[in-house]
This record gives sequence, C-alpha cells and structure tokens, in this order.
Amino acid sequence: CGMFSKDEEEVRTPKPLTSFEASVEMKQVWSQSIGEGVQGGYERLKPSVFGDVIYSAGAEGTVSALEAETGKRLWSRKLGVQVGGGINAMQGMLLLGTLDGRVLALNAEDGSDLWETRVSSEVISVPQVSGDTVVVQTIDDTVTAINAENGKIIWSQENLQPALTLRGSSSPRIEKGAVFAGFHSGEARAYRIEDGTPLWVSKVALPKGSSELERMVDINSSPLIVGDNVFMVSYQGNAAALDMYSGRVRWNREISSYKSMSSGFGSLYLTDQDSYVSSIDQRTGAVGWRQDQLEYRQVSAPTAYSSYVAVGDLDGYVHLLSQVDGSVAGRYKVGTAIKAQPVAAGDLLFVLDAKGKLYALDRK
Amino acid sequence: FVVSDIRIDGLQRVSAGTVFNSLPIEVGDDVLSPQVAEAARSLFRTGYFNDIQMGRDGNVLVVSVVERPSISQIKIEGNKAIKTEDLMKGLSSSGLSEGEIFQQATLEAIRLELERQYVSQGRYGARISADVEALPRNRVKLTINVKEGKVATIRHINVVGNTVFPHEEVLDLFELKETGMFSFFGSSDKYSREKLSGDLERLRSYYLDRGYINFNIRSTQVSISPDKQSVFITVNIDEGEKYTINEVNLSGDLIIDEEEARNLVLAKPDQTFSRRIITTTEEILSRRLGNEGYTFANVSGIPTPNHENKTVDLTFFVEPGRRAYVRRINFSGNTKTEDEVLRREMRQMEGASANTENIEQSKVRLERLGFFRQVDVETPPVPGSSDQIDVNYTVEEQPSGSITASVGYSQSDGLLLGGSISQSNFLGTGNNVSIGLNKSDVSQLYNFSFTDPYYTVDGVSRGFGLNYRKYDYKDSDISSYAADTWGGDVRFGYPISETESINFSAGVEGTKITTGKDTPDYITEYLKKEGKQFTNVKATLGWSESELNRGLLPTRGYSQSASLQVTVPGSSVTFYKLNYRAQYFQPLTKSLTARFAGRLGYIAGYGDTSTIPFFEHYYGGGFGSVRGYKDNTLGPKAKEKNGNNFNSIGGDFIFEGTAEILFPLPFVKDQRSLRTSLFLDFGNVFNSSCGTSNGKANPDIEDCYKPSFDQLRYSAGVGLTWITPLGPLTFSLAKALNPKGKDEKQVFQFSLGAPF
Amino acid sequence: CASSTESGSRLISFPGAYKIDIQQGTVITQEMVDQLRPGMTRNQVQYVMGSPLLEDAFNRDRWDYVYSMQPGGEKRTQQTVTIFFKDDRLASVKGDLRPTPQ
Amino acid sequence: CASTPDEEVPETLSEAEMYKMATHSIDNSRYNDAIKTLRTLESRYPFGSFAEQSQLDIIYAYFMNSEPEAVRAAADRFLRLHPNHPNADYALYMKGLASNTSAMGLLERYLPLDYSKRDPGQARQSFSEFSELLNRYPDSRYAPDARQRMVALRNRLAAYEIHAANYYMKRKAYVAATNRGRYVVENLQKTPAVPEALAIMVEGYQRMGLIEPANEALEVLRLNYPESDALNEKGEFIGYQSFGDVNPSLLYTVTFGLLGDSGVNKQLEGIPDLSQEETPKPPAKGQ
Repeated sequence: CGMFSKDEEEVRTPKPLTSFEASVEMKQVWSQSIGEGVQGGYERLKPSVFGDVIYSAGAEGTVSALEAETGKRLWSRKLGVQVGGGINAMQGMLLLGTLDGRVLALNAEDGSDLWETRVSSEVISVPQVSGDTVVVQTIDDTVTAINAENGKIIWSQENLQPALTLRGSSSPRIEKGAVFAGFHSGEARAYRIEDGTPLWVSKVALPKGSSELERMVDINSSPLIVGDNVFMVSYQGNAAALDMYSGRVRWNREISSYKSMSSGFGSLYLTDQDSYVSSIDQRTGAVGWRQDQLEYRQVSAPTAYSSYVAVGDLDGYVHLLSQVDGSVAGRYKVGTAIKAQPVAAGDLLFVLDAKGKLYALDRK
Repeated sequence: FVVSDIRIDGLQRVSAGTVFNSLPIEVGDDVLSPQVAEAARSLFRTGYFNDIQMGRDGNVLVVSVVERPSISQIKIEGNKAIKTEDLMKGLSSSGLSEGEIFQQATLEAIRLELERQYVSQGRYGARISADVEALPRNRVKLTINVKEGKVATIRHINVVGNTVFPHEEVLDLFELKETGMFSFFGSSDKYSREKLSGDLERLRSYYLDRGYINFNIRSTQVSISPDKQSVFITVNIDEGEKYTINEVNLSGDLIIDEEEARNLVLAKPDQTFSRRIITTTEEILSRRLGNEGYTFANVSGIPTPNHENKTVDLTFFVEPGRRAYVRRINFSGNTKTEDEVLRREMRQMEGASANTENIEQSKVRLERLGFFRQVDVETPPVPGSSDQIDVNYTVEEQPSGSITASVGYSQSDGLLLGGSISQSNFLGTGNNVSIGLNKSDVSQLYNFSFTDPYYTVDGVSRGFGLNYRKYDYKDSDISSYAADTWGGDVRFGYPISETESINFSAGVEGTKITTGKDTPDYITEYLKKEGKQFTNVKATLGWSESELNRGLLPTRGYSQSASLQVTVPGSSVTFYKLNYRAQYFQPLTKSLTARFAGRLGYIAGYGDTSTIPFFEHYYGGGFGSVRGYKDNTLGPKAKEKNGNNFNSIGGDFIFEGTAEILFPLPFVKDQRSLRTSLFLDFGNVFNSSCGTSNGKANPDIEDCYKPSFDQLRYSAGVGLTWITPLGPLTFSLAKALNPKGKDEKQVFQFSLGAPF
Repeated sequence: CASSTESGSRLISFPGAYKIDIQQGTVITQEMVDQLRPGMTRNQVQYVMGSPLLEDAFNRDRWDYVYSMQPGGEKRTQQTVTIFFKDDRLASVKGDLRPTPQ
Repeated sequence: CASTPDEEVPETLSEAEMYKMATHSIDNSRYNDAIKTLRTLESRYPFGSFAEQSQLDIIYAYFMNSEPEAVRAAADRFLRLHPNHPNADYALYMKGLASNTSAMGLLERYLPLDYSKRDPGQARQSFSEFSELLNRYPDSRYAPDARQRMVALRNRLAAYEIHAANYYMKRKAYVAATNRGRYVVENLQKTPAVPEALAIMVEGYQRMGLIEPANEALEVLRLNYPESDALNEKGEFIGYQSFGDVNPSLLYTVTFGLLGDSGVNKQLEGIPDLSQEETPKPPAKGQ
C-alpha cells in the first residue's frame, strides 16, 4: 500500500509462447529503418506497395520509397508534421493524413508536394482514392471527398458520435462508385462518390449495458469488400455481412474486434479484442477455426499471405497460421512490437515494427 | 367478507406499525379478493418483504410475511486505490449499509456504485463482482471483490485548427495535461468531464478576449484505448477573424452622469475586441450603481459585429432596476464572538438603502479584525417584497491569541512557574486582554494589559497596562546586568478616517539596575554617572494606517505606523524615540505573494541628557528582526570585565527590513491558517557615538558603527507560521550571509505566541 | 420628550475623530410624491414609493416613509411622508412633502 | 493494508449478555465502549428483542459522549424504522437537546458566556425540533421539559433582537432599532423582552418625530407593563435608557470616569438563562 508500489496489476497477462514443430521456415530478405515508429499511438501507419516500390511513412513525417525486392532507398523526405493515417500509394500519388487535420498528396516519383487540404479533424485512417476523387474519414466521423487533381473539397458528410469513443478510425472503401464507411456509433453507411448523397445506413451493432464503457460499439476496422458483400466488424459488437446495394444484413455473428480484416479461400480472418485470430465463413458467418494460443499478445490485424494468415505480436514475432485450420505453421522474430497490419506483395511479406523498422520476409 | 381482525405473522425486525401503515385494509372493512391483492402489492412496495401470503381464518385476515434478510456485514477486498471507508460511504449514501434490508436490486446497485466510483477516478478497466453468503437468523454477508486495473491517463491532447497561437500556449490553458514525468504527483493527467468543460470554457474566453469574436468549438472527441489505459482528447476549432472595436455607446437610465459613466467604460474605440473588457466594464458599472443603492442593477454589453471591416460596435444597456433597501443584517457562525463585535464593524445600516460598497467594506472590516478565518456575505432578496434584501454574513472563527503555560526546573533558575494569556478577542467580547505571570527563584514577571477597541460606539479605544519585573540573576543575553522594572500606562486611540487612526498614551516606568561581576566598563561608567535608579514619565503620540485585507496572515494591501515617544522633563533621563514601521503586499501570481516590510528607529537625548540609557537602546537580531542571528545580538557589543566574550549593549539607531515570497504548501488544503515564505532579511543596530569618551575608539566596544548601508547584516531562509489555538507557532531556518565581528549566528529559531 | 443623550453642548471633543454616516429609511423625492393619487391601492403606492420600511405594528392603515441622514458627527436631518389608508385605499398624505395640486 | 477493524466484542456473546455489557458501560459512563457494543449488537442481532431498545440507548450514549450530529443521525434512523414506537418521543426530544448544545465547543461550555448575544442559528433549529415533538406527542413525558426549553429558547431569541436594537439605538439608527423592536412585539410575544421592545419603539418613534405611533406603542406599554423601567410612577415615558459608550467627553474618557460627564449608564438586566438540570435517561423497556 506504499505510495508508489506497483498496485496496478495487469488485468490481462499475455500468454507465453509454446514450442511447436514448424512446417515453414522464414528468412529476412532485407530490413531498413523508415523513420520514427508509431510507439504507443493507435494511428493507422502501414506501408503501401505500388508497382515494385514500397512506400512508407514514419509517425514524425519521414516518407521514404524503397525498392520492394532489395530494400534500396530510392528517395526519402522529412515532412516535419505528425502523420496520423497513411500511406496509400495509388495512381502515381502518395496520400497521407496528419494529426493537425490535413490530407497531403505527394508525387510518387520523388515525393514532391502535389496539394494539401485542411479537413475538419485529425486523420488517423488511410485516405482512399478512386478515379479523380480522394475520400478521407476524420476521427469526428466526417467523410470528406477531395478532388485528386487540385485538392479542392467536393463534398463532406458529418455523423453523430457517442460521448466516449474507442481511439482509432476506420478507413473508408470505394467500390463501384460508392463509398462504404464504418463509424464510432456502430453504424455502416454508403454514399455516392460523385456528390455524397447517402445510399443506405445499417446497424452493425447496437449499444448495450449501463455505463458508457459497456455501450461502446465503435467500428474502427475498415470495411472489407468481397463480391457484393461488405464485411464489417465492430468493437464489443458483431461481425456482419451487408449487401453492397441495400445495406441489408445478411448475417451477423457476435465478436469484438477493432482491427482490420482480410480474406482468403471464401473466409474472413480477423483478430478479436483478446487477440484470438479466427476465421469466419463469408457466406454463412460460421466460425471456421479459432486460434487462442496468442491470447492477450496484442496481435496485429491479420493478412492473407499465400496459404497462410500472417500476424505480428507485442514481442515482435511474426506468426504464420494455416488458413485451413489456423494451426501455427511458422514463427519469425523481428525487432520490437508489430502494431501495423503486415503487407503481402508477391511472395514477399513486409512487416513494420513500432520502432519504425521495415522488414521484408520470404519463405525459405 | 367483513374483516373482524388482522393478524400478521412472520414479523421479526420490521415493526407492526409499519405494516399497518402500508396496509390499505382496516378492521371492519368489507373486503373482496382484488382489494386483498392490492394490499399485498402495496406491502411488497415497502421493500421489506421477500414474500407475502394473504390468508383468511374465518373473518380474520391473516397476513404471513417472510422478511427480507438484512445485511449484517459488507466486506470489500482487492481495493487499493480507493480506501474501504470511502467505498462504504459511497454505498451508504445509496442506502446500502450494514443493518439495511438486503434486496437483489441492492447487489446491482452496489456493483454500479463501485464502478461509478472507479470510473470517476479514471480506472476504466475496473471489474467488480459480488457474492452473497446466507447467515443464520435471516441475515446475509456480502463479499465484494474488486479488480482495479490501471488508471487511464491522458496520452495526448490535440487542438486541431489553431493557427493563431502556438500549440504549447493553447495547451497551457488546459487544466488537463498529457501524462508526463511529474504527472503521478497530481491528478492533472486523469480525464474528468468537468475539467474538460472548464478547459473548453477557458479556451473560448482566451480567443474571445483577443478579438476572435466568431471563435467556435466545432466538436470534441474523447476516446479511450482498447486496453482502457490511455485517453485521447481532440478539440476541433474554427478561429474566425480578429475584430477591433469600432464605437462604444451607453443607453438606458444611467442614474450617474454620462461623463462619469463614460470614463468607467474600459472598452475604447479601435482597441482589440475582448470579452473580458466587456465583462469587467459590466461589473464596474453595476457596482457603481450599487453604491447609489441600486443593488439590483443590471448592465449588459451587447457587441454587434460587422463582418466586412472586421469591427464591432459595442452598446452597454443599463437597467438600474428598483432601489434596494436592507431589511435585516444577520450573522451566523459566531458561536464565540458577541454579535455587537461584528455589528459595530458594519458600514451598512438596517432599514437603509443598500450600498454594495458599504456591504463589501463591512466584510473587509470583519476580515481585518483577525478573529475570523473566513468571512462570506450574501444578499438574498426578501421573499414577498420586490425591493428589500437581507444581508447575511457567515463567519468561521479562528483562535485569535495565545495561551502558554510552563512549569520547569533548572539548576540555575530553580523552579520555573509561568503562564500567559493574550487574546485579542477575550471571551468573544472583542477586548484585547493579556495577562502574564512568571515566577522562578531568579525572577518574577507580572504584566496585565486591557484594551477595549470600542470604548465608544465610534471606535474610540481605551486601555491600560501594568507590569512589574524583578531580576536577580547574571546570565541573560543582554550584557551582564539585571534590570528590575515596574510601570503602568494608559492608552487611547480613535479613527481619523476609514483606515487611519491616531493613538496617544502616557505612562510611568521605573528601572533599577543591578550589575554582576562581569559587567562591561561601558555600563559601570554610565551607572556611576547617572546612578542606578531611573524613573521616567513617558508620553507617546502615534499614527497608523492599515489597508490590509485580513487581520491575521494578510495577503494584500499595506500598513504603516509612526510614533514619537518622549520622556517628560523631570524624569531622570530625558530623551525621545522615533519609530516608523511599514509592510506592503504585492500579489505576484495566483498563489505567490511578495511581502516587503521595514522598521526605522532613532533615539536621541534632549535637555541635560547626552548618552541614552543602554536599557532603552534598540536591539536587533532574531524573530521580528533579522532572522538567522541570535536574538538581540546585532549591533554594538561591549567586552565583559574579565574573560573575553562580549554582550550586546544595543544602539540608538535601528534599521531593518525583509523581502519575502509567500507560497502555498502543495499538500495543505486549508491555507488560511498557515503561511510559508522564502525570505531575505537585512538590518542592523547602529550607534551615533561609539562610547569614544576619550577621543579614540574604545577597545572594549566591538561592532559599533555609525549608520551606514554597508554595515547591514543579511540573512536568507525559509519561514513557517501556523495559527494554533495555543497561539501563532513560528519556525525559521535561516543562514546568516555576512556575519562580522562578534555576531552570533542561529540557524533554527522557533517561537510560540511571539508577535510576527 | 425624553432626556436625550445628544444635547448639543457636550459634542465629542476628540479633534478630527472620524464618524461614519448613518443613513436610514427610503429615499423620497417630490417627483415620487407627485404621482400619488387618492384612491390608489396599497400595491400602487408601494410601486411608486417603494415598500414602507416603517410599518406601524398597531395601525395597519398608516405607512410612514422616513428618510434621515446623519453625516459623520454632524446634525441628523430627516424628511417624513405619512400615507393614510381608508379601507385599503389611499385617503390622505401628510408630512414634509405633499403632492403638488394639478 | 487497510484491513477492516476487527471486532473487539467476542463473537460468542449472546444478545442479552451484549445488552447487559452495554448498559453496564453506560452506567459507569464509558460511553465509547457502550456505543461500540450497541452497534455490534444491532448488526449481529438486528431482529432480536433488544434491537429497538439498543437503538434508543445508543442515542443516549452519543449524547453523553457529546456527539450531537451522531445523536441526530441515530434518532432519525430510529424514527424511520419505528415511526410509531411508544418511545419515539424520546428520540425527537434528544434531537432537540442535541442541536441545542451542538454549538458549544469545549471551551464555551464552561465559560460564563451569554448565549443571547451569539449566533442564534442553533437556538432556532432546536426550537423547531422541540415544537415538532410537542405537536406530534403532546402528552409525551418530555413535553413539559421541552415546552420549558422552548420558552427559554424564545427568550434567548428575543434577547438577541434586543441586543441588536440597543446597538442601533446607540448608533442613532432609529428605523433599524424600531424595526427590531417591532420584530419582537410581532413574533416573540410573551417573552420578558417585550416591554424593552415596546420602550425601544416608543423612543425610536419619538426620536423620529412620529408622535401618533409613539403614543400608540406607549399606550400598549402602559396597559400591559405598567411596572416597566421606562415609565415613572405617573406612567410617563422617562426614556428607554442611555448608553455610556455613545458620547463620553474627552475628559471623562481620559480620566477613566473620574472627571468629566458620561451621561446615564443603565445596562439591560440579565436575561433568564437556560435550565441546566440533569438530562433524562431513556425510559426502560416496556415502561
């Protein structure tokens, strides 16, 4: 009971790793530091591959382009602004969002500035682009569309928020002329990309319980579009499959996650709040398998990588789980904690750790 | 059926009376079954019973009840951050304590109550579970175990959209701070909704006070991390443009003339628009109207911005409302002090037109008495009348004087008996009384003084004092002689303005000196010349002024006093003493105040007296003078006859002062009876003639200087004063910076009941 | 009337003593008194003159409005206006100020 | 390490033994122990036959232990649980007594302080609690004592008004003094202060030159209180009183009253004091 005694014991202690017989070996192709890591923040900083170049942004604003195969640094630039969301390399343009409420567009060739637009609040999710429209979602749940040529704001739609929200923000998805976005209120909405007219709204999860904490049902993970299904998952709520055109809920299953999902072989892979990685059948919502050996290891969002599901954890281990039964197939230790979702490109797997070091891994 | 009697069985704790009260059926009613069901429901609503059966035995209505168990004990485990007593208090405030009736709803209420207490402390991750254990005699034991989890701290506060002021400047406004090195110290990094709304208000007025009239907070996000240990706050703002004032005009019934009102208005054309200037002008104008008796006056400054040229036209609408009158002035909290002691300080009369300045001035006068730790005033309107108010003063009394008693024994002094009472509010009568009696084999000291500050209702004060002191011993700090004194004086004073008063006193004082074996020659020569017996008749004329905000431990204002004391011709020694004392408070920041104080004293003989008697000299050093030096050891010292230590003999000119910084102690809540300060003291005692009777410096005299600045002694240190019922307790830790010659240092000094 | 403690001869002889001003009663102006009309109800009188500080305990039909001021140490000056009611209607006005006849 | 304080009272004691132990400690005035035992008894045997009686005794123990707030809380709790218990009047009575003495700190209780000159707030609260006792239990055994204390409290409130009125008379604030007098005459009838109040009103009105109200008040004074000091044998008003500390001459002040002239100096006689006899113990069970 002393004044400074460690009286705050950990409520959830991470499960220690057990030995297993590996069926796949991993090796490091190259590794490079790309600037400052995310440290304790919950921003969405993950690298983005375009052509055979991988672009990445550090938390304090260093943007660099590396050759995907060899990791050779093509160019790198210090923006000197806190980057919240990004980087998205699409159509020769690099998009990122900042903590002081701006969306920046850089030229993919040399990183020079294209345009910069001030939006309503912090951007800690990845701006998306389709055709000549960039769509960004800020943490005040406002979706803003910006002209990709000159950075002028085309339209913006605001949404009501609960008093207490979960730190983090979902990145919208653009598909077939519509923008799909998930919000802190647990609702999913679709807007027409030209003028932002709302197409449909549907409830992914309903708040329940008495205190503000129990009533949080934020959708922080990005929507995943496969075919005409929009898959969404909310915190302390459900995973749900929505019909892209009407927003009707095809199925929903009670699960709580705030990290993005990925898909493969007809099923969805997601990491829930207690770091269980599970696979859910896209058509029926039934749970395929559920890997609990990584309980409480603050596992990152999963990425489908060849026939495996790749996740990172708090000690810097990359785990490869078999997509079939979720069993641990391989494990490889990189530097420190991995928070960002791994990125698969060709047969390379790129992993960014919290200290801002980018690793390219391949199977032996 | 007609109910002939009602019988209740199964009653244990609840009294039959309560059951009958809530039973809608009486003896003699003709009762049908729905009424019986209704009766059962109403009984259930009392919440005392688990189960109620309504039966019938002939014409007797039988009510058999099973009482709900009562909670015999509530035990809470696993709680460290919040003490069990606080949790229990929270529980009993929502009706859950030992001895209460146990209901299932109470268990849920307990869980919610405890969770609320933890959330309010920022421990969002806390999880609480409770289990119930039945005990014999229908009692229940509740064990609640708590998993507290970590306290959520604020990881980052971000203001989006501020371009005008740098990020740090804006964050400084916030009471909530990002967690950092020293945040475990206070709770500024714990999120609380009230603190955030206070911060937003400060942010808004910061902008509005600097011309940004269209400033607007678009939205605020408070988000928490999934592990519930970090809170993120984002405030999105639109600054808008900076506006300047175009023209200012007044409208409505001004009561006071336009000219005076106009120069009371702080807002001037083409000055930057500022909301604070508007609110302060509103206050000044309504207070000015209050002085004319319009306490219900209402002044509102309305800005009309015109957006093209970014200017604002300001109009102050003045509604005097009705002239208000005071019906009654009530005092509460004065359990010890008499009502008249408070009422005579009032500048506002009952049955008179209410005057805000007088009401405020009366409050300051009460604080200046020094009897009260806290004085609050409120002026509620009298119900049922549109223009009458009552003035209610609530006071919180504090000890106003000191009581000391001492019994001791030492080989040199023998048995020591002593006691002294000095109260400035004796028995609540407002009179200043001090009685001192000390008796030991070596010395007897008796003194008595009585002053009635309000001998007349207008504040003419009158008092008298008697003292008798007899020493027959060598060892005291002042050079080796003992002075037996006896005397008495009469003193008067009366106010000559709201803050100034003059006082005069006359008294007679007899002194007899007896020397010891070590008495320095300086003294023995003097006594040979002047004889050992002195009888002086003294008259004093003084003037004093005080604008302090409080009687005890003031923090603002200044006070000064000057006095001339003359011994009437015909006394054995004729001299005059000039004294001047002043102190000044200058608030530096919200919590820091600077205090500067100084004292000047000069004695000179007249008539046939050339040298001043040494026992009338000024002595310096120690408390109330230059701390860090032993009491009364500054200034000229004479070598003792044999042996070479020196005793101080004082001087005829004293100059001393102090510069202090008063700061609040971080942990102490009640700052009103405690004062801590960092101080720099300076001063010394000088002598116009250093006893050079035969032309050159007398070898036996040391540290004797003519008044000059470079002979001042300095000391610096920290002091603490604490007002206790036994009297002001003062400590000081001081380092003498430039002791010279025979000055004696004393780092730690302590005193009880000494004037400070 | 009673022997008073305030006979002029023995004024206070403390030189320059400060005494506070003693103000009592409601401010009465000629303009207020002029608004008085016979037959006014009590509320109307109260609206014009302000509430009476000196309600007479033994005679409900009489309201005395007194204004007195005694600047520190000087003589006490006083203005009085008394209003008489007859079955709750203003009957007559007496005292130092009277409504000027229209 | 904040473990809950363990029970000094052994678990094994039966209800009756605990009650005997509590009464024993009350008898030789070990009130703290009595309170602790009674509290444990109540929590262990909440339904026992002694529960109600122990709640009564705990009120008495708190009072004698001079914890006025605790007395009031215990009394309220008893009244909540047993609204029409035969001894409910005792709880109400003790509430009145508690607020009467709650203002007196340790020092004031033994010093000769005149409470009519001090904060009347407690007196009003205690007065209202006693009046609640009188109108709910008019024939309670404590009614006479409560009534007597109420009279004393009213006298004290009236005396408080007179002191304020005296101050305003000294200040020559005659409207204030007359209103204070009127407050006593209108709200605090049948108190010994009424004659003084009337005398103040007469003098106030006279000083303000309002002759009719002065004479009305004088008439009432003459009829009801002919022997008042403000009247001479023939019933003429000879002035309320003169205060010594209003305008003494310089000489009188300097010479402490030997020379010079200070005017008549007749202070107010003493005001009847609160009756201080023994505080009654709660009635034994079943009485």
